Amino acid sequence: MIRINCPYCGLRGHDEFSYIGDATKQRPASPADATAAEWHDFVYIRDNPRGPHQEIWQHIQGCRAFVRVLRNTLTHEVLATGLPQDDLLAGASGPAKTEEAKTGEAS
Amino acid sequence: MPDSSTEAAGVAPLGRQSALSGMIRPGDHGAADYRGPGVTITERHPLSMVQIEARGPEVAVMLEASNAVLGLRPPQAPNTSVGDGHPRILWTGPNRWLVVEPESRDLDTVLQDALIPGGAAVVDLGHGRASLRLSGRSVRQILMKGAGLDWHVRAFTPGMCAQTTMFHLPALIDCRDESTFDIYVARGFAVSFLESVTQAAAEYGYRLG
Amino acid sequence: MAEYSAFNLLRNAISGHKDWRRAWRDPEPKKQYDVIIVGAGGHGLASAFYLAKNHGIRNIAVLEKGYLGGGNTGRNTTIVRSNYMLEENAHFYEKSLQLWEQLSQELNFNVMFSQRGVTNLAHSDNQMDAFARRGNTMRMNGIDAELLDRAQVRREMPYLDFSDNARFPIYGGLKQPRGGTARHDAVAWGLARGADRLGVDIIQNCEVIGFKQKGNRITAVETSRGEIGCERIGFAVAGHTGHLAAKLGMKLPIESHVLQAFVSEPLKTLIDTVVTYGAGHFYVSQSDKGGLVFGGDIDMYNSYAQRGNTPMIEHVVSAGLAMIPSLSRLRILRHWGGIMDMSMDGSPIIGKSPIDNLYLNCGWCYGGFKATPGSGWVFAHTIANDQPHAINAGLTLDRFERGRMVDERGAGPYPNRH
Amino acid sequence: MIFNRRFDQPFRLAEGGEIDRLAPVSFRFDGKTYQGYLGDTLASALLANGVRLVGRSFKYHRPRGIYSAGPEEPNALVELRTGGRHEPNTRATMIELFAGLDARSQNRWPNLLLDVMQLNALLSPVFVAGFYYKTFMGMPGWRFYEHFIRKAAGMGSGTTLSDPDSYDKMHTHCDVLVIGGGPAGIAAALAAGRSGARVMLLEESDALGGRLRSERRNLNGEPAMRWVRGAAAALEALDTVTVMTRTTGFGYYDGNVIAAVERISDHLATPPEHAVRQRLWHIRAGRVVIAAGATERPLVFTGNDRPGVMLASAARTYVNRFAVQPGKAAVVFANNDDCYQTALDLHRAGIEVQAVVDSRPDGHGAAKQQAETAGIECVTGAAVIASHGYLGLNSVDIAPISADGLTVTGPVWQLSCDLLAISGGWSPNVHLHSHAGGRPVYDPGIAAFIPGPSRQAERSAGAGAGTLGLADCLRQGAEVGAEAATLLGFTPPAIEIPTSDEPATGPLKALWRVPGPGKKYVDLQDDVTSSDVELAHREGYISVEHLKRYTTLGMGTDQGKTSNMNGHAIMAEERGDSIEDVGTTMFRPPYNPISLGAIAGRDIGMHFSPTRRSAMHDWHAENGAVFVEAGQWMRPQIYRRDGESDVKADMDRAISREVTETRGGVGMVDVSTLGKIDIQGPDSAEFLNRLYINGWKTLPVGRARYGLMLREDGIVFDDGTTSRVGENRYFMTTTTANAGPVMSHMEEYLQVHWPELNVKVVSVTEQWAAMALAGPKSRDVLAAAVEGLDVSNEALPFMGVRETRIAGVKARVFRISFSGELAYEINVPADHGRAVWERVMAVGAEHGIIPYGTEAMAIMRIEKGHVAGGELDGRTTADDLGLGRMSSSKKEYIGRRMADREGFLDPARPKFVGLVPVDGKSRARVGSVLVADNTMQPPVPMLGHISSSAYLSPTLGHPISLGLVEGGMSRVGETVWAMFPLRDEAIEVRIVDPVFYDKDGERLHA
Ligand SMILES: Cc1cc2nc3c(=O)[nH]c(=O)nc-3n(C[C@H](O)[C@H](O)[C@H](O)COP(=O)(O)OP(=O)(O)OC[C@H]3O[C@@H](n4cnc5c(N)ncnc54)[C@H](O)[C@@H]3O)c2cc1C
Ligand SMILES: NC(=O)c1ccc[n+]([C@@H]2O[C@H](COP(=O)([O-])OP(=O)(O)OC[C@H]3O[C@@H](n4cnc5c(N)ncnc54)[C@H](O)[C@@H]3O)[C@@H](O)[C@H]2O)c1
Ligand SMILES: Cc1cc2nc3c(=O)[nH]c(=O)nc-3n(C[C@H](O)[C@H](O)[C@H](O)COP(=O)(O)O)c2cc1C
Ligand SMILES: [Zn+2]
Repeated sequence: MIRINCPYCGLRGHDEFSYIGDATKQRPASPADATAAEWHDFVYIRDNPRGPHQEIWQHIQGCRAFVRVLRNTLTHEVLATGLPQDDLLAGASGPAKTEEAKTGEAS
Repeated sequence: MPDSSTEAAGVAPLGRQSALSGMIRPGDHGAADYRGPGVTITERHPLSMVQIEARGPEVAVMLEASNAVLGLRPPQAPNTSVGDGHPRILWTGPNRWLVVEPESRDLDTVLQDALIPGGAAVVDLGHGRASLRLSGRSVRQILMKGAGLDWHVRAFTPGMCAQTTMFHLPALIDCRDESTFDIYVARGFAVSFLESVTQAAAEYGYRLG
Repeated sequence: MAEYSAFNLLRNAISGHKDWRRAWRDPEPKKQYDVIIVGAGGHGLASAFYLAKNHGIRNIAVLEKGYLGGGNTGRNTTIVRSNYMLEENAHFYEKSLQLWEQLSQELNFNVMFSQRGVTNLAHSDNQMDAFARRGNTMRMNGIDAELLDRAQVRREMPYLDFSDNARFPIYGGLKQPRGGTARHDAVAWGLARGADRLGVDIIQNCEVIGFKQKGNRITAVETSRGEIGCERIGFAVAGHTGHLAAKLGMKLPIESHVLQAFVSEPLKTLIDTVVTYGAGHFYVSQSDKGGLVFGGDIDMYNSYAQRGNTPMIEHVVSAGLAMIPSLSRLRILRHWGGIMDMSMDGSPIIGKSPIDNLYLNCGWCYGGFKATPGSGWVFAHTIANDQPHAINAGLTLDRFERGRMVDERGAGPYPNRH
Repeated sequence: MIFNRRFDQPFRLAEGGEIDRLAPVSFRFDGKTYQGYLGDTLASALLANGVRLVGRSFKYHRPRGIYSAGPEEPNALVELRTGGRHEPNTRATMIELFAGLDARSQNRWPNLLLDVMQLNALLSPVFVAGFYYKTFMGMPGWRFYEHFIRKAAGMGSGTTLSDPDSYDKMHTHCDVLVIGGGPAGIAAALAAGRSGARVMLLEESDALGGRLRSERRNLNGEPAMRWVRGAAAALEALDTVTVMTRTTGFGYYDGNVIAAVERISDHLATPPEHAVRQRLWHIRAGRVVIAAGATERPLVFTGNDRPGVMLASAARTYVNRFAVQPGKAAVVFANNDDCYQTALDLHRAGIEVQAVVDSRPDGHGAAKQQAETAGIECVTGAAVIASHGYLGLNSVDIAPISADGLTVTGPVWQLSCDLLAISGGWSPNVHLHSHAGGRPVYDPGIAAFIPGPSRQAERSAGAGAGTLGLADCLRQGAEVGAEAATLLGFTPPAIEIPTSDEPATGPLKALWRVPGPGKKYVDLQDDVTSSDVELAHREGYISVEHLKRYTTLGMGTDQGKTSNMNGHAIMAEERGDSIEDVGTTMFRPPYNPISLGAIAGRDIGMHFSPTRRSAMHDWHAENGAVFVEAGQWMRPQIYRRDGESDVKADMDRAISREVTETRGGVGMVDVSTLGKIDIQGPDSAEFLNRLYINGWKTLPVGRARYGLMLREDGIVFDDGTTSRVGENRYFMTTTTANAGPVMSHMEEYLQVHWPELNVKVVSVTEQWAAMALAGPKSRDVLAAAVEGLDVSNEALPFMGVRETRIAGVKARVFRISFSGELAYEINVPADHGRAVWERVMAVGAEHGIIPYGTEAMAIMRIEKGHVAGGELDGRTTADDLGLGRMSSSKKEYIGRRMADREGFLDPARPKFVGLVPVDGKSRARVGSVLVADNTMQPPVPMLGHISSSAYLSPTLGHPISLGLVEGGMSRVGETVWAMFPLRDEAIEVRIVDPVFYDKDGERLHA
């Protein structure tokens, strides 16, 4: 079980979440002005990294919040979590967040 | 601890029928030892349940207004609940709460009148969920069978609530005292859920009623 | 090349099997190749084999970071079928199935292709309707298909749950009699041996880690065993395509996801066909060794971990017992995972890339084993002619830009839902 | 009388062991009845009775006996129990004896003694590794040969009967999880447990002790098991410690989650009432101590598979723990000091020890001396190079070997014996460490792989970490247990480590292949010999992973527990590479095989997936409904009347009746399953505008509108009506199938993409019971049901929405229509659903109201040309469905910018049409393919397909269909062929307008 630290609910098994996908994909802010290539990029193209990946999960069986998760796709280790708009790589305080995660279960 | 007999004593308007009507066969079932059944399962019905939700600056206004009208402030900490049951307020999501009480007044309208002016959303969910109360010495074992949170007495204490998946259904679980839990599931799944709970409880013996 | 035969086996039995040659050489990489194929899975090996056999190109290297056949080719549930509905897929997979039917002879290596039939069960009228559409389309395309009703399914597979306790009663099923299974490892080995005999260098423990480019061309690959030059290069690295493409600054409509499979302890023959559940994710067949080989849905999250997780296994096993309750006391022996190259419409991408001499063979999702010979055949054609063959012309990379998705499931641009 | 039992069990020692001599147990093996004792395993009981031949090997059907005393057993696999409890491939060494146990040997025919398939052994020179890849390619084809291969393979047989037992699952959390209850695990649990941490200790067997149960060892000057029992009591006394026996930790997964199976009732004939057979545990641990012990390796020599050849540690287990003599005359053969201890234990148990054969040039002094003192002949620098016997061992050949172990250096002598105890050293059980992502590293000191750096919060201790001495195991166990607690913030007090009387031992000397001709088994279960490994090497299968797959080394039920290390080392020798470089194959869960039943738990049969019921469910059931499942909901498909069955003709009659009576009068259908979403907030209209392709800004309060949603890729996602029920409040409906996905879709856009929008959404699907009242008389019925609401056409026009009361209950009435009739949808809070439904039925009685099901509903919508599931197949665009005109060009909405790609505009795209049979009566089925000409041979160009069909439109009197066809409405009037080759049907159909009924909508506006 991948254990994801919901910013609200604490550490929960990934079976409570539904996986949405790559969190770095920005929907064009001004749809009409975006080019076909930009739309194509948003809808279809993925970085698909091997290693840390920022992704969105919905805590669908819990508080229904969308959670941004920094997870290593090679080890499945969850490095950090936050709100959808947080850039987890920017503030990458991995270990600290993991510490917090340890005590966060169901709290 | 709240007295379930008074909770159940709400006034049902004509025809209000629980999702579990006819499904609860009162009596003792499954294995039992000299200590009696490990868990007692009762339905809590009829209940009023109203969800309240606000955003940004609306939140503070809403908290004040609900305090004024309910005499109870929705708890700030996620996954906690407050109140003796008249009403009880459970955190169910960011800036979202469920207000629950035995049906005795038009709670939806009361809250709409009080909260909508401040921008909050108020939604009646009183018929959308069924609620079971599980109590007894084996209650935590049954939770362990159905759901993956830490149900240890040290870890999940009275006043904590959580939404999780229990027997593959979304469930809201509210710890009322060390060995009493109120569980809410979607109305349509109530029969399936009751079957799962009773199957899981069979090895400890259970009392329905 | 009639080296493997009953006669030779007997002859060797007498001489203590001392005369068997290596199935493939272990060559040092040359400086330069006409074609480099990255990835010695079934697809890469088949591509090299057909390049050499059909197109006369012999100066080929297949580079493999681990041991050949150790990717998805070596870890899949081995189901081979061509029961596709959409034009772009149907003709391609049917070509592949036809190649399967002659592969053992073609390779002089028994890949144990067993046409035991593949049946997809239906559990509602809607599902029967969807299967009818698929089956009719197959038949109009000249592909075998049969629509079974409940009684027919029961006759063929009495061990399924036909009781009142079945949560999803069986309404019928769609069967492709020519479908079946093959011995996955043997496919890789047979192709490796076949390609090797035609002069292809298969270089194992040789990971491609970078590229040398000149203009819009790749001139060489950097590998864990040094730099190797090439005229043309094809990727056949399945779940690792995204990772490799990134080294060229290329991003693709692909996500890597983990798909799990597991095998039971061996049993005497119990299930003599391939059958898939239609109301949960579960399919099963029995290997020649006797193990029941189970598969299900992908784990749903991006992964390169080649191992999965319990929730999906539990779901798959529940579905399995819902379908065949008598398996309850059977024991699971081993479970593992593979990295799937999930494309945005669930269909493969075989063809040219934005780089002039780079060709892509990816997006196989959970279904590329059956494509192995067909994929090699069309990929070889595409590389040799710098032009796709008619039967892979619809499976291009640019189809998303053009709005010509090949979405067999109708699931949309969500790779984990295909 | 109890004492006489001994004579029933000729190999049972008079005293000792952990068996309960006061509890004799009778059991059956291959139809014959035997006696054993409680505390026996099936294996020990069989040995006690002198049964040595218990199975046949996988490929050559060689006679096989009991090889081990634990989960590593490759040979002694039996079929256990009968009927639905039948269970193949069960290890005799792991079955606790119970009264009435019934076991049978397997993989033999007609019986164990006379297995016809042992002829395979004669062909063994042909049946080498991978022989089938080299032949069976010609006529009559692989399917023919496969049949025979499969008959011979496969070990035990399965059953087709259902399992009467039930299974269960549990989730739990702990601070420190200790896996393995041997000395190391016990010490770890004590150390961690005394710190106050929540500790769990898992032990696969029935009691704590590990190897101590099998050895004559003292701790603190007393028999070691006394210390074990004391420790067990101490653990029991700690309320934060849970000890679980008969529980196997079988897999180590992400997030420090360990999966385990507890065998609750397997040691009993049947589970007690209400008890389950097995329970799957998901254990979320803070840290894990792996104290899983080590597995002894056999030695690879000619004939090392005969019944009577046994691991030395197992021989000690049988004499010490079970008080059984595994033979009467023994030879002990090893490359390490184990041989001397074994010889002493056997000797003490009255077994005649003919010789100890130590392959090391000179055995370790102290141990050897002890054995010699006891009068046992000890030979060093020698090896057992062959064994003899037909169905069991009767003698061995011994010869001196060179120091490098490669050649026989002197004359061979023979010793008669019926037991050969062998030891090739110990391999730590690094399985769980590997599951957790660790990579084992080679330790030449013990010639085995030990755990490498940890990837998760785990550390190994004891023999599992390569620490073989007892005192060291205890010390390390305590240390690692304390460390785990400390790392989690607890303060463990020091614990007392008992002193051991274990003598010092000397180093082993690896001996991977004993010289000599003949078949030497590496993997006993799959009959992989050292020559198979050599052949694999010769043919280029030199990676251990190729070796495994080519020879099947390590692929049996034991997963190579006793064979992998030997096989890999032989490959290393062949390759001339180091063992470290050659490496191990991948370790995968489960550590030991586990039942599918345990993995599924209770989620089987009807509980595979929960079901959902509407508030009117019971009414439907009481009134003849035939239910059909739709996205977990149980929905009435039709209502049967008295005397009707569910044969097709009756069903069809019921469907037609429901359509006709609704269109002619009034009917009501339960539509509670439609998704319902409450939308509130000042930006709600803006939000809807972005979600739907059509405009929402002008919808007044009290009105509903039909909306269509696309996915971001421009393909149709869902449709439904949304009503404005307040200034800033809307009520959306979705299709049943998409209720969940649409809700998540909306939440995603609000939380991720457009957090600036002030909109709150919540699913109210379950809050409202919903019923659609349809038919020309529906207004009359509604008027009679509602309290104080003007339902006239003027007051409540089409698409009007009103609040009212019915039967005293708050209700919402929507004038919307799916059937094409004058129709209303009534929503009431779900607990009132049934009462309101009954009230409407009651007041409708005088108008002839009937309930109708999903079939009639579907036919009416087809008659009306509404799109539904068949058309919304995830590939169609709004244009394809003839709904493109709904799209508003004045705004942006999800999917708009992707819907103008070239492929979307292709005129060849099939488009939505109606279809009728040219002959006026043939039924074109759903799933028919549309083609221009019914005579063409495949591949036939296809124009489209039939997506929905009413086999009979009761209203029109003939079959009608909806479909998509190239050219769409531009071809109205043309005919095409609906082909259904699966049933050999070809029907000529005419393309028509998809709205078959009331094109101008007069009825619904009436
Ligand atoms: C559990 C499971 C079940 C499946 N079931 C089925 C099924 O029943 N039917 C079916 O048709 N399909 C099935 N599939 C899918 C099928 O296995 C794959 O689509 C197919 O095998 C892909 O073959 P391939 O040759 O493209 O890839 P692989 O066999 O994965 O080969 C790719 C090779 O590339 C190598 N590689 C990667 N990166 C590099 C690099 N940088 N340098 C050098 N080498 C590199 C890898 O090591 C690997 O050997 C299943 C897959 C899995 C995992
Ligand atoms: N003489 C030698 O060379 C030699 C070699 C090996 C071991 N030993 C002796 O063996 C003992 C080793 O002690 P130890 O505690 O490390 O190991 P152990 O073998 O005594 O105990 C390990 C226990 O773990 C259990 N186990 C293993 N895997 C499990 C799993 N996945 N789930 C649940 N239970 C599991 C086993 O049933 C066993 O009871 C010492 O007494 C040591 O001296 C001696
Ligand atoms: C069709 C098929 C059948 C298999 N049968 C067995 C089997 O009988 N025994 C076994 O140990 N493993 C079996 N495996 C699993 C392999 O041992 C191995 O786990 C799988 O190929 C993945 O490789 P890995 O575990 O080395 O990563 C089988 C795999 C496949 C694909
Ligand atoms: Zn949450």
